[in-house]
Amino acid sequence: MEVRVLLFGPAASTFGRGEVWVRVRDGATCREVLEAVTGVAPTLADHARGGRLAVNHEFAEAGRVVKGGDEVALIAMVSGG
Amino acid sequence: MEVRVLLFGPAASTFGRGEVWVRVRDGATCREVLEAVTGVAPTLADHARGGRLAVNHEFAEAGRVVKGGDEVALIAMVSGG
Amino acid sequence: MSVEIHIVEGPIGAEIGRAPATADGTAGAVLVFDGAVRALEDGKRLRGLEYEAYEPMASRELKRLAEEVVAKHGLIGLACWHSRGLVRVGGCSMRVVVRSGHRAAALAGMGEFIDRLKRDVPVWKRAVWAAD
Amino acid sequence: MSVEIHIVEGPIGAEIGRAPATADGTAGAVLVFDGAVRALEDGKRLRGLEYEAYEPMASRELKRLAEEVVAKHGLIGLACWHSRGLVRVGGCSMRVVVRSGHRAAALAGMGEFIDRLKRDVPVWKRAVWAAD
Repeated sequence: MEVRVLLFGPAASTFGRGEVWVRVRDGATCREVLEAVTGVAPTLADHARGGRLAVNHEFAEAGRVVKGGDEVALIAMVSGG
Repeated sequence: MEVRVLLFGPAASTFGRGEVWVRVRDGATCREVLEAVTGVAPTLADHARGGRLAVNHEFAEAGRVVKGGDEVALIAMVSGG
Repeated sequence: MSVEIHIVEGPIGAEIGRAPATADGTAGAVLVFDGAVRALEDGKRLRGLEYEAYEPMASRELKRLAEEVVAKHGLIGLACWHSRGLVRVGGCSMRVVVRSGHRAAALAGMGEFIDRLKRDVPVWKRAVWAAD
Repeated sequence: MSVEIHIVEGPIGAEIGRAPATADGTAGAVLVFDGAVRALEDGKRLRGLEYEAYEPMASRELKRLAEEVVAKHGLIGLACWHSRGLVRVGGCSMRVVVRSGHRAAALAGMGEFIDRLKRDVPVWKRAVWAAD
């Protein structure tokens, strides 16, 4: 399964794009998606380690299964305010 | 020496006036003046115990000597703001 | 570093102290505290609170306190307006404006200033009941 | 209890959220925090900060956080405005207004709201340098 992971802020700047695509098994968890991000883009390792995935605009547990059609985003190092 | 002690807020309400006069020896300290206040007006005992004297608009140590002409005030249970 | 103290007659107007003095780009945090008169005290309905200040000691103690808090927390400035006389329910009886580089110092400085004001500044309030 | 969240384009105007909603006599404390853009970052001169929000998640997280803080501290209400896009030096990029019966809860609630906002709400800022 191909999953698109949205990137923002410093993660997007580091990667040079606002999204990264990863290939994971069907039924993969958020943890596996995060690991795949680091595999595809080693420069995102710090962001992935310090960040969390959001699925459909909600923070997701590491064990949550990602389905096709889910909107997945890496929320790392926020700095609002 | 006669000393006038200004009263405010709850202390003035309790005593029914904005000042109380006490007689103390020449060279009396703030501690002695406070004790004299309680002697003259036992209803002010709580206010005197929980409060401090100001002399000439500055908080005064218990050992400070009060002189004729000093402006003396009992600052007790403030509640501004 | 700047300190401003004002004892004013009656309630403190909504506009007082609101100037956007952040515009020079030094303050990253501006914190404004309004103390307002509540309708009920001990379950009884108030008309307002009557404030009494022992002047000039009240202003002097406020100034000394403001200077200490500004120095201790490294603030850019602190301004305080406090009412004297009657402030009706809903009216503002105290405004404190703190300007700071960062928010943590602004919050800590504000808390300390108000706590110490309530302990050390010769100002008293008296309930004026609606029924009086 | 009331909660209001607004993500706005550009800087937050001086008047926003300033309505004297203390007038009903329930709030004894109204605390307003303004976060402003400072002129220097790491000693370099800024033109401003560019804010990016991942919507609608940012608004949802702000609302959830506001509701939690209001409930935990027993506040009357919390309103937050946060900028998106460019805010120039001196401009306000965030305003938080807390209404509370008493001041201690207002200060504690404000501190917790801002700390958690900076950790949990998907908003990012990017420096726009004066030299760019």
